[in-house]
Amino acid sequence: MKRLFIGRTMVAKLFLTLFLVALLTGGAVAAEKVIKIGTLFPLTGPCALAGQRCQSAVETAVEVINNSHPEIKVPGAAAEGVLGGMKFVLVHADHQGKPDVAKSEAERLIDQEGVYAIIGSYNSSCTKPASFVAERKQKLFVCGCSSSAALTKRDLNRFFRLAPTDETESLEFVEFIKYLNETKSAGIETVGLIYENTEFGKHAAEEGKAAAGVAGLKVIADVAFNPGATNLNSEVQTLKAADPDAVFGACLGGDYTLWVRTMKQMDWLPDVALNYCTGYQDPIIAKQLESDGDFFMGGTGYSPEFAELMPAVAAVEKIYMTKTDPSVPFDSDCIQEAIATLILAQAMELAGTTDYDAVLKVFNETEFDSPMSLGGMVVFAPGGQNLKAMSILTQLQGGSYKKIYPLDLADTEPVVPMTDWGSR
Amino acid sequence: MLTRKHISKDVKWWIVVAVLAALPLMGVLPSSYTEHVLILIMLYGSMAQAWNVIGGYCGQTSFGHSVFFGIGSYGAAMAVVTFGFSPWPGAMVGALLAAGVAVVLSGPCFKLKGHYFAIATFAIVEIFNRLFMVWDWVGGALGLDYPLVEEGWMNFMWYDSKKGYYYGALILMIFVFGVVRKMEKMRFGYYLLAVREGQETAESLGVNSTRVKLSAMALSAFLAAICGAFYAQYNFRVDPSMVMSLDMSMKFVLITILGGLGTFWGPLLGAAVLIPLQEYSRAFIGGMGGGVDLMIFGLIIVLVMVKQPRGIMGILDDIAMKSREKKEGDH
Amino acid sequence: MALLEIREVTMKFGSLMANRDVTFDLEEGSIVGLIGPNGAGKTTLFNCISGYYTPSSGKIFFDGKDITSSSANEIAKLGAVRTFQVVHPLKEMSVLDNTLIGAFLRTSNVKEASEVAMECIKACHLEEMVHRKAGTLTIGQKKRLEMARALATQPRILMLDEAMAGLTSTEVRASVELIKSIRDQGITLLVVEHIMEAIMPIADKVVVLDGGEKIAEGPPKEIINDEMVITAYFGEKFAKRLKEAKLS
Amino acid sequence: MVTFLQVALDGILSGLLYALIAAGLSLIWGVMDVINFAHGEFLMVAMYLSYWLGFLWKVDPLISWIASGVFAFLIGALTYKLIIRHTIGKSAMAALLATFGLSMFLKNACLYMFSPNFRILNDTILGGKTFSVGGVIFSLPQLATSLFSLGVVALVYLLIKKTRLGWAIQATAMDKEAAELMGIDTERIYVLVFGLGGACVGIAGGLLPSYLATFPDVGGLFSLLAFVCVAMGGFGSIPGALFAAILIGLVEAFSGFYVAPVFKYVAVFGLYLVVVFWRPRGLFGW
Repeated sequence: MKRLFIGRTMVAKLFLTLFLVALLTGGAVAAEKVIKIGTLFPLTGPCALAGQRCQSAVETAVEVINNSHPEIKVPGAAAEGVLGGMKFVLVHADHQGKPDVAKSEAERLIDQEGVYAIIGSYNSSCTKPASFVAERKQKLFVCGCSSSAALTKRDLNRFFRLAPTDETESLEFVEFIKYLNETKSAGIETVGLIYENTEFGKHAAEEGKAAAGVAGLKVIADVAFNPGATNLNSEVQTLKAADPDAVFGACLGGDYTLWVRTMKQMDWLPDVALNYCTGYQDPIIAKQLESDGDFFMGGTGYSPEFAELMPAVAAVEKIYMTKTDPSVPFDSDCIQEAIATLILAQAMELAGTTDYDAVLKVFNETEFDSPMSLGGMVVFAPGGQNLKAMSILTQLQGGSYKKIYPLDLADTEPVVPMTDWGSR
Repeated sequence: MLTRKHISKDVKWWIVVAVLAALPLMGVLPSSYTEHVLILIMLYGSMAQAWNVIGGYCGQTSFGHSVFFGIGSYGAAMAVVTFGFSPWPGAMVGALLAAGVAVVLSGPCFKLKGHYFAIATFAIVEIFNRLFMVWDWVGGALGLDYPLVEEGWMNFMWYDSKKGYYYGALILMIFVFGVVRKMEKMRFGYYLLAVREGQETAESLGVNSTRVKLSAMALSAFLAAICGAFYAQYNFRVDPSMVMSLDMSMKFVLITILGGLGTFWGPLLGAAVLIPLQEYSRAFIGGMGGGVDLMIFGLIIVLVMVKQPRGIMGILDDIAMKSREKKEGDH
Repeated sequence: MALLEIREVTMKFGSLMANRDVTFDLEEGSIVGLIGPNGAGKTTLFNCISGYYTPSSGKIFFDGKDITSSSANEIAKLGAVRTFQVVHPLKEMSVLDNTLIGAFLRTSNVKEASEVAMECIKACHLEEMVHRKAGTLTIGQKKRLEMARALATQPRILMLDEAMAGLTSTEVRASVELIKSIRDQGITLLVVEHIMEAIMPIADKVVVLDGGEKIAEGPPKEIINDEMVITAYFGEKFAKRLKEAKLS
Repeated sequence: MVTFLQVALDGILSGLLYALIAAGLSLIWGVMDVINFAHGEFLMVAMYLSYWLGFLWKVDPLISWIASGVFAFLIGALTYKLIIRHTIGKSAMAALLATFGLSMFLKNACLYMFSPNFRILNDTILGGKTFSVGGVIFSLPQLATSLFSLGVVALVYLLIKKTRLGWAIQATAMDKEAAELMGIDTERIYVLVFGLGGACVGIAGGLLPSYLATFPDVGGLFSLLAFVCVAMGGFGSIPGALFAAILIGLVEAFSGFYVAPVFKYVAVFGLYLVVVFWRPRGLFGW
C-alpha cells in the first residue's frame, strides 16, 4: 500500500514539474518598438574576465547607439536609436566557456527571446556551434574577437567577424621577423611555441607553425601546456633548453603572468617574444607585471596609446570605463565587440529597414566607415571575414604599448633583443 | 506479490512515457526552449540512470563515467566528421569500446576501497582528458566540428525543428530505463543489490562479485556511451573538455544522488528538478553575470545533502510517511 | 570417500599459527560438530574451507575435487555453503530477496527461484516476515534468515558458524530441530558451536580444536569421556553437566 | 647536469607546496574519513585575503599568511558546523557532494564579489628574487613556501603525535564512541580538525600571492593534486602525504621536461594509479 502511495506522489510531482516548465516558458513576449540583440559571452568559468569585459563593451556600444552623442565621431552616434528612434535592447547570456551551453543559449536567444542578432562569443569553440545555430535559424551572428581562422572558412552566409584571425597575426609575426633580420640583422632563425592546449592555443600554434615553415624559420620547441597551471617550470625549462631566437606565445590571463615570471625566475629570454591575443593585451596584467612585462610584443588591435590614430575611440572609451570594475580602457578583444555592435546598427541604418535580406546585402556589399577600427574601415569577404581587419605589432616599453610595426604606423624602434632580466 | 508490485510500477512508467510522447503532438510545447529543456531532462535522466546501474544498484561510486560518455560521443562524431558516415555504427562501436575500456580499467580499480576508488576514477578522467587533448587523430584540443549534413534519422541530425531530437531522446530514455527495469527483475539485478549490501555474504552464496561488478560496469559504460553519442549529435561538436571532464562526471553522480541513489525513478526525478533549475536560472539570472545562478545551484546541492542525502526520493518518502501518520492519527 | 576431506591444513598469519596440520573427514549425510575454546582456530579453519582464506599449506577436497585455492563463490557453487558467526543480512533487501540471492545459485529463473526461496523461508519459520527489510529483523530471525539463505542454494554441505550463539533456549531448541530436519533432507552439516547441550545430542562426530590443533575426534560419547579433552578443554564442572544432559 | 638539478629542484619545491596544501586534507580525511571537495576553494579564499591585505594595506604575504591561516581556520570550523556535522552517519557520498556544492558556491561568490580579474601582488619582500648556486637557480618565494611547508607539516605531525590534544584526535579517529566514553569531546575535536585542515591550506594560500596570480578558478588543479597526494600517501598519514607530494612534484617536473609538458599530469595521475594498484591503501597506508 505504501509503495503505491509514493508512486502516486511521484507521478504527481513529475507532472507538476512538466507543468511548471511549460508555464515558465509560455509567456509570450510583447512586441515593442525595440530591436533585441543577444550577447553571448563566458561570464563565468576560466574565461569570465574576457567575457565580462566584452559584454561591457557591447553595452557601451548600445549606449552610444541608443542615445544622442553628438560628441562621438562614430556613424550613428549622434542619432537616438536606429531607423528613426528604434532602440537596441540587450539580452545577455552566459555560455560559461562551454560549447554545448553556447549552442543551447544561442537557441534560447533566438527562439525564446526572439533576438534580431547575436553578438559574441569570445571562445572560438563556442562561436562555432552558436553561429551554426544562427545560420540555420536565419539570424545574424556578428562576432567580434574569436580568432580561429576556421570560423570564416565555413561558407556561412550570416556570420561576420571583425577581428584579425590567428592566421593573419601569424603572418604578421613572420613578416616582422623577416624585417628584423633584414634591417637589424637580428639573426632570428629559430622559433619556439608556447600555448595553452585548448582549441584557441592549439589553433594559434598551428597557424604559427605553418607561417614559420613558409618563411623558412625552424620551429625547435613546441610547448603545449594545460591551462590553469599550478606552475610552468617544465614548460619554460623546455623552452630554455631549446633556446629559440623567437617565441610565439598563446597564454591567457593567469598563465601569462606565470609564464613571464617563470622566465624571469629561470633567467631566460628569447630575442623576441610575440603574443597572440592573450594576457599580453590585458592592460591590467601589463600594469601589474610592471617592468617584468616590458619588451614583450604582440598583435594589438587597440590600446589607449593608439589615441592619435583613432581619435574617435576616446569618448566611447570613457563610457566603457564606467562600465568596468576595476575601470579599464578598451583592449584589443573587447573593442571588436563594440565595433561589431556599431557595425550592426550602421548596417540597419544603411539598409533603412530591419529586413534581413536588405541588411545582409548591406553587410556583404558595403565598405563600412568604422572610426573605432584600426584602419578605419570594415569590409566583409564571403564567409564573413573582415578584410580590413588589422593589428599593429606593439612592444611594451615602460608599461605602455609602443607601435613598432608595420613601419608606416610605427612610432618607436623595437628593442631587439629583449633586455635581459638583470639589466632592467 | 512480487509480480504485482512490478506491474503497478510499470504502468506508471508507461504513463510517463505516453505523456512525454504526446506532449509535442498536443501542441503543449510552446517554444523550442522548453523542448530543449525536456530533451536535456530525458538525456541527463538517461545518463544518470546509466550511472545508477553501477553507482546506485551496485554501490560503486565511480567518477569516471565521463570517459565512457566521451568515448561514445567520439564514436558518433568521428563516424560523421572523420569518415563522413552515418553516426549509428559509430555510436555502436563507441558503446562497445566504452564497455571494453570499462572492464579493463575497472578490474584493478575494484580492488580499491572508498575514497581510493573515487580518486582513482578522478585520475582516469584526467588522464583520458589529457590524452584526447593531444591525440590528433580524434581532433585533439581542436575537437570535432560537424559539417552540414542532410537532416533526418539516418544522420540523426536536425537543424530547424527539435522534434527529431525530442523523440530521439525519448527513445533513448525508454531504452536505458527499459534495460534497467528489465535488469531489476532479473537475477543480475538482485545480484547487484547483494554485492552492494554485502560483498562477503554474496560471495558465500555463490555470487561471483567481481564478475557481477565488471558486468555492471560494462553495462553502465555501454549505456553512458550511447547517451554520449546523442549528446554529440545534439551539439554538433565534441571536444575533450566538453565530454571528458570531471564536470561532466559530476553531473552523472549529482543528478542520481539528488534524485535518489539506487532507485528506478531517482535519476529521472533528479534530472527533472536539476536541469530546469540549471537552465532557467542561467537563462533568467545567468546573463547578469557574476555566477549568481551557480552560487544558488551550489547552495541547493549543499542543502539537499545536509537535509536529506537520500535525495528527492527520500524527501518524497518522508512526505508520504508523514501524511500516512496523519491519516492514521485521524482515525 | 568422504564428501569433504581436510588434509593437514595449516594457516599462518605472519608468525601466528592459527591452524596447524588439521585433518578430518566429513561423511555424506552426517552432522559434524567442530568445537573448541575461544581462539582455538575454529573460524579460521571455517574460512579456509569456505574459500575466504587460502591455507598456508595442506589440502582440502570436496567430493574428490581439490578446492584448496578455490574462491568462496566457486566453493558455494560446488555445493558447500556457509553462514557467518556475526550475521550479515543484506540490510536494504527484503527477507524474500535475501533468500532469492541464495536460490539464484541453481536457477536464473525468478519464478523458480522464488518458489525455492519461499520453501526455505517456510522451513526456517520466517514466512511472516517475507517482505520485511532484513535490517529490521531481530537477531534470532537474522540467524534463521542466514540459514534460509544458505539452504536456498540447495547445498550438499551446510557449514554453520555458531548459528545458535545469542539465542534464547526456545530458539535454540527450534534450531536444533531445524538442523535435524536439514540432515534428513540429505544435506551434510559442519557445525561450529559453543553450546554443547545443543550439538552433542545430534552430532554424529565431533572434532575438537585447541590452540589451532586437533586434539580429539570421534562420536560425542567418546569425546565426552576423553580424558584429554576434559582436562584440556571442558574442565571438570562442564563435563559433569554434559553427562547429566546425556542421561536425561 | 645543471639542467637536471634545476628540474629536480623545481620538482621538490612544487612538491613541498603540494604537501602544504595536502596536509590539511590528509588530517581531515584521517580523522573523519571525509574528502573535502572545497579544499581548493579554501586555498583560493585565503589567497584573496592575502592579496587584499597586500594590495590595500601593503601587508607582505610573509606576514599575512597568519591572517589567512586564522581566516581559513574559521572557514573550516564553520564548514564543519554548518555542513559536515549534518552529513555524518548518513550516506557516504553526502559529505563529498555537500562540499562539492560548497566549492561551487565559494568559487562563484568570489567571482561575484571580486570579478574574474587575475590579481598579482607586486613589490613583495621576496617577489621575483632569486639566487643561484652553481648555475642552479633558487627562487626565494618558492623556497620560503617550501620551508613553511616543512615547518607546518612537522608542527601538525608533532601536534598529533606528541600532545594530549593529538592523542585525543588520534583516539577520535580510531573509534569515536570509545573516545567519547573516555571523556573526549569528539564534537570539539572535529571542529578543531576541520579548522586545522583549513588553517594548513590557508597558510599556503597566504604565501602564494607572492608568485601566483589570484583568481576565482585558481583552486581547481591544486585540490585535485592534493587529493592524489593524500591518497597516494595513505589514509591520514601526514608523512605519507609529504612523501607523495614530493614524489608528485618530481614526476611532474621530470616528465614535463624530459617527455613533454602536456604529459606531466598524465604522468602524475598515472603514477597514482600504479601506486594504488600495487598498494591499495597507499604508500604509507596500513
